Amino acid sequence: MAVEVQAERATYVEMLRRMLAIRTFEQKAEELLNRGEILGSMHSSIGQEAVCVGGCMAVRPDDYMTGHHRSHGHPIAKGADLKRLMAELLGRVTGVCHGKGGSMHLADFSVGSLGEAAIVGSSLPIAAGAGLAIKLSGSGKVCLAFFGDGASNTGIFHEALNLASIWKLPVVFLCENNQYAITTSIKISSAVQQIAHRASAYAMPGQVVDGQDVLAVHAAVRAAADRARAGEGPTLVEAMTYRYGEHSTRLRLPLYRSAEEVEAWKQRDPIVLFRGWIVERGLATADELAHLEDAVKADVEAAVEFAHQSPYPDLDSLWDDMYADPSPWRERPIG
Amino acid sequence: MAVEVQAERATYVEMLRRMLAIRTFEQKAEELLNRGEILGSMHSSIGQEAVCVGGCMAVRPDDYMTGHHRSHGHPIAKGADLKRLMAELLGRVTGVCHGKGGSMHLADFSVGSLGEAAIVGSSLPIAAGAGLAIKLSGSGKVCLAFFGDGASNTGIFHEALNLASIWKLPVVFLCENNQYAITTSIKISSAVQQIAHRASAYAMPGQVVDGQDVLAVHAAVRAAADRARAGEGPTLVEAMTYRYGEHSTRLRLPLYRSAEEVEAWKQRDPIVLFRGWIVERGLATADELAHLEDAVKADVEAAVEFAHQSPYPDLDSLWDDMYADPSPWRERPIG
Amino acid sequence: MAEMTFIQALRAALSEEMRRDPQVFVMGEDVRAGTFAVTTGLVDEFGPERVRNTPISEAGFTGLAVGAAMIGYRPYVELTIASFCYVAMDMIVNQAAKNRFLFGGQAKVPAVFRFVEFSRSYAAAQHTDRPHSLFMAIPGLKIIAPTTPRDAKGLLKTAIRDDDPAVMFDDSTFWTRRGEVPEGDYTIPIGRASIAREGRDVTLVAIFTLYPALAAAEELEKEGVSVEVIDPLTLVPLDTETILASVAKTGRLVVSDMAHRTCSAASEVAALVAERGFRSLRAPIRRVCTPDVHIPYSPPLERQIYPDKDKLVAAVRDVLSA
Amino acid sequence: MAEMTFIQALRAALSEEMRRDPQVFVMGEDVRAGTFAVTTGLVDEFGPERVRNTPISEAGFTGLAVGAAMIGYRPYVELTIASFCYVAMDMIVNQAAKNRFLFGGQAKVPAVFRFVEFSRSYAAAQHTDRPHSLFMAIPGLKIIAPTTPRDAKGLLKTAIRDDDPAVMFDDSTFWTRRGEVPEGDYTIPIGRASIAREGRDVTLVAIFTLYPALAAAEELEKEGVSVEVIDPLTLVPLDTETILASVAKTGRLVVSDMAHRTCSAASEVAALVAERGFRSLRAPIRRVCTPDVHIPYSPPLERQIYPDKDKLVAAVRDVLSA
Ligand SMILES: Cc1ncc(C[n+]2csc(CCOP(=O)(O)OP(=O)(O)O)c2C)c(N)n1
Ligand SMILES: Cc1ncc(C[n+]2csc(CCOP(=O)(O)OP(=O)(O)O)c2C)c(N)n1
Ligand SMILES: [Mg+2]
Ligand SMILES: [Mg+2]
Repeated sequence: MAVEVQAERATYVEMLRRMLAIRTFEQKAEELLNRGEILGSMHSSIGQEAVCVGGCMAVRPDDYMTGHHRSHGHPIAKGADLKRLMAELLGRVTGVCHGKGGSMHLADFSVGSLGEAAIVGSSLPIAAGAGLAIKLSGSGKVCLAFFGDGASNTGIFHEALNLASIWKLPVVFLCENNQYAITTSIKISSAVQQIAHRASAYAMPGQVVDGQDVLAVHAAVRAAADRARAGEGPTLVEAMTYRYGEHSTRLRLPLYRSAEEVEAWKQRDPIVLFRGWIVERGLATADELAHLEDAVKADVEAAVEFAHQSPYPDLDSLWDDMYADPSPWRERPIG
Repeated sequence: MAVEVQAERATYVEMLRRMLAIRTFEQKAEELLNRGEILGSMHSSIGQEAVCVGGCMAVRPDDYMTGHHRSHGHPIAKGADLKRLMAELLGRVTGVCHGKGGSMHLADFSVGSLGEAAIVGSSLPIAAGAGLAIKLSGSGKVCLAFFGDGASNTGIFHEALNLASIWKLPVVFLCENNQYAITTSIKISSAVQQIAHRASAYAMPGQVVDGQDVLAVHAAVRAAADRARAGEGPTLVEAMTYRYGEHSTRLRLPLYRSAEEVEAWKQRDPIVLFRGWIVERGLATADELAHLEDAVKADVEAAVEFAHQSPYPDLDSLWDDMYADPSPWRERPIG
Repeated sequence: MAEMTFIQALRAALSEEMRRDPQVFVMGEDVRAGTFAVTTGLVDEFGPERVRNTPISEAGFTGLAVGAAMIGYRPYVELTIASFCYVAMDMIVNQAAKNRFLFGGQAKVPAVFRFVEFSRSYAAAQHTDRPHSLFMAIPGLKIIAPTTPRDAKGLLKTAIRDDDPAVMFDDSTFWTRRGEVPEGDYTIPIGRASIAREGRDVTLVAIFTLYPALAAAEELEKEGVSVEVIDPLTLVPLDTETILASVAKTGRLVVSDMAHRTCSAASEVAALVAERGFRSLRAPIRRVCTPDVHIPYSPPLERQIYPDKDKLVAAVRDVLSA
Repeated sequence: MAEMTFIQALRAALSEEMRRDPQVFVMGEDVRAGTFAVTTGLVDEFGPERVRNTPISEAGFTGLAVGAAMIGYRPYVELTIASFCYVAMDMIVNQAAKNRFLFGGQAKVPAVFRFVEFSRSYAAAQHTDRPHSLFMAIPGLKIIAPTTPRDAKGLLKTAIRDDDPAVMFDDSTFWTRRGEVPEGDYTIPIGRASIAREGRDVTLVAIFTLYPALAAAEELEKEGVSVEVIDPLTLVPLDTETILASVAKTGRLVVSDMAHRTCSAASEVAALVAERGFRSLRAPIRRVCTPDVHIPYSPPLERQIYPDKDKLVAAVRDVLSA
């Protein structure tokens, strides 16, 4: 084990780096929102970084991934460029979606991030469709599909998982079970308290993992991805996790989670846990990690800087991505 | 047991009578269709009569029931008047829906038949909504929801069963698993081969019964209805059954079921089986049963006669059931 | 008269109706917390049985509402953002709208479904649909479209009492608007438009665009142009008489709609007038709508694409000079 | 030229495209048996991987099609009866139509979704929707509406090759119509209307009503009335130039649509002409549509409610005498 661990040192440090990148990026985004520079709604992944990174780093850079409304962390974990993500949040033309998608639609096809869907549950069939394309093409890839506990109550979850199962599509369904859909506890919204329990209704393996332990998530997703690549079909992995903040950064809702509950989860912070694990095993010194953190901060600052220097898209660019040939529309009046 | 059986003799004979009524009604409807008197599409319940009757007679006359596209049998089993059902199939104004609904939308609220839905799966939340109304009103009723194996792959199935479960609604979900959705075998459409297996995903009991045995269906639905009335929530009962004919009477599809398979099921005809059971136990003589059959035939003939003598609805009646007050629409031109 | 916001008016309507009629209940995601503002606090007065938080199952609970309505209840269903309508659409179109008819009048479906149309919320294309015209095309529904606190309260009360299924749309920018609301119980009839401002020269039918329309009328007044602003309030049934009477007087029509132009409510109004008001028309009709492009996220872009005062002023000048 | 039915033409288009491009595949319920006629027999040539029977999961497999299209495939999705569109609507509206835009052009969605509009099928209101105008209101889609075998084949081929998502509607009464179809590979451009019959006195834009429109024109010819019949063929983008040019010539417009009148494609055409062709108009526009009532089951009733030759003749006489 020790040998293996040493050999994969770089990987572990990279995992930590990406988790830090997510947290720092999110903190900066929240700051920008509170300062009035980001105007839409925004859903932070803080507290859930281990699921993002454990999942995305368990698949290959050219594998596919789909996200949902709470998905700044997913493309970062998949290796997307922070600059273009931040520019997107700030509505700039240099954004990864040219300012058209924003916080809920980050997509970076260059790293296999096929985009986020803001309609809860709707990215699940998209992921299965990517799986179907993989299967038809024989490319040997997999698609990793993130979704929330709340999404598991949508009809589309049922249809997508059944389809993926009967066609043995190479998909890993990774549930980020943070136990709430906005204010609604899974206790009152779902007949079963573990989403993984639903896997048997689709004759696929279901597994619950500690979502605050990046290595546990990584191992489960890696095994599921191997299974998928071997043609054995999809797996449902459920990572137990928690969001520290409000559902959406801008919301101020009546209390629906106890202070103790929030505190207890913060005690098992995924970054603190993983940093401790790395230091304990001597995979990096405290100094090296301090450096890493500084580097991440600098990256995020550079991303903001990049975004700030970028122009907003102009009106005519609206039509650019509507159709392959948007000219019939472009000619019509705006009014 | 023998005493009980004698006491319930009338019930058993009534069960048989309703099964015969369904078969005879369906045969007559097919005849009318083949003669060009019925013009739309029509889905026959022949072969599935035990599920219709076992289910409907296990609940009370004032309990509710919802059907689907293959639902001539359900209102008959629930006690609806054959005359108005036949008039509906023939598009007459005296039809149970005044000729507006037709074969796929028979409804007879007077016997608790809340109507059929032709969009597969869509009657499941309607049934759960009836369950919610029952619960809110404290009326102590239940709602029985029929659906097919194919319907269990729809998203709405998932949403409706989850909602019924979390709110402990008094609903019995009764799957008529005839193993095909049009030409598509459950083997290639569903990840699980028994629909009842999906019950655990909704934390409700699931049970498979012999759908050709009217008493087995009756017992399972009765138990589920008792459970529902006791406030313990919904149950999923799956009755294994078979349709003898084409998916829809008018269709002529390439073969997708083997002649042996069809024959094997016909060997376990629900009416033959139950008639045998009745005679064996001395609950009725062959003579009495011959009388019963004649009476049923006469009822069906009378229903056709009634329909034939009834007028078609006139154009103005179109608006009658559009809105509580349809006058703003009625005034507009038809063209 | 009390002054309140649009949202307060809706909440007042809902709580008054819940008090009046025990068959009225509320369902939707997070309705207890009231993330969509109208239902906040209701659970304290009416309890969790009548204020039901749902799973994320829009089709499911919309269907439950229809089922409960068919046997006597009057559900108010909070479907939140209009872009989510599509997942629940089958239940509204094929069940709520059709069941009375399909069953020959045996059932009625007195449910109210609310959708909010997001604008200037910077939530991008999957959260900014304005599908009211899609529902207008479905017979069997009534569609209310209040714009002021007074109308919001009165129309919601009417819709709840009405025996037909009703869909309510409101624009998110209305929420904080304040206005006078009559004291006590009052209702506003479904199917009657409001003449928000009388005028002689041009009829401006304003669909979810009352405020820029009034601003435009005010600006044009200074140039001596008198604009009659009509707020339909109900999209189905549409008050065709009020619109046609106005055009008969002014001879000119501008119709604006927050939705995309093609097959919009504005198209319907234009078609109506081209058909039945043609002889009064002295100039081409002008539609002022959101163009047929998805709503972009980038705030400076989104802000430019909706009908606004300037575009309306330009359109009115257009039809006057035509 | 070969003679074939409408359905044979669609099947020829599909199988030719499947032969030409291995990225084209077919999904839907019972597509192997081909209950909706077009796909019958394809599985024999192309195998079960490319001709996929699905569970009853319209939203699910429509979503899969979008996902597969986003990474290079060209799915043809058989959604059968248009009344089922609502369960799959979110996937078409929020995913297929928007993803190219939302992702700043990183994705394209070259999928084709087919819906059949049932008329005179006596299947009642839950099987007889004509929702083409609902999809016209969604930017990002192309909408084809062929009426003849020739156009069906050419337009479907174009739609399959097109990089944008396309929705095809066809009326069930077209299926058995026969007509000449050019030999070999040919395509018909999306966005160009066909002048099905030239005329001078009245423009008749016929949306899914080509056949009664031609019959009406023929009848009116005998009275010396010359009707120009325009079949849009593509509803989005609509060939506005052809329509406006015709009205410029005739000065009169009747527009008919098999759909309910309110917010129909006919309303859109009427609005377009009232806006941009007003100066040529010499009479009120007349819409001839299905009234805003659900389609009843009873055959003698259903038959009376659609636009037909007689209603079109009456409408043309109307605008001529106005
Ligand atoms: C179909 C749909 N319904 C409702 C919403 C509004 N909404 C956005 S996020 C959310 C909660 C999602 O919960 P979950 O899936 O658990 O993800 P989490 O936010 O907890 O990460 C809801 C209800 C939506 N976006 N889409
Ligand atoms: C949403 C929807 N999709 C497709 C159809 C067409 N259709 C009608 S019945 C049927 C098969 C239903 O199968 P199942 O639920 O097993 O019932 P069965 O016909 O076997 O009784 C299909 C696909 C429909 N009516 N609704
Ligand atoms: Mg959650
Ligand atoms: Mg079946």
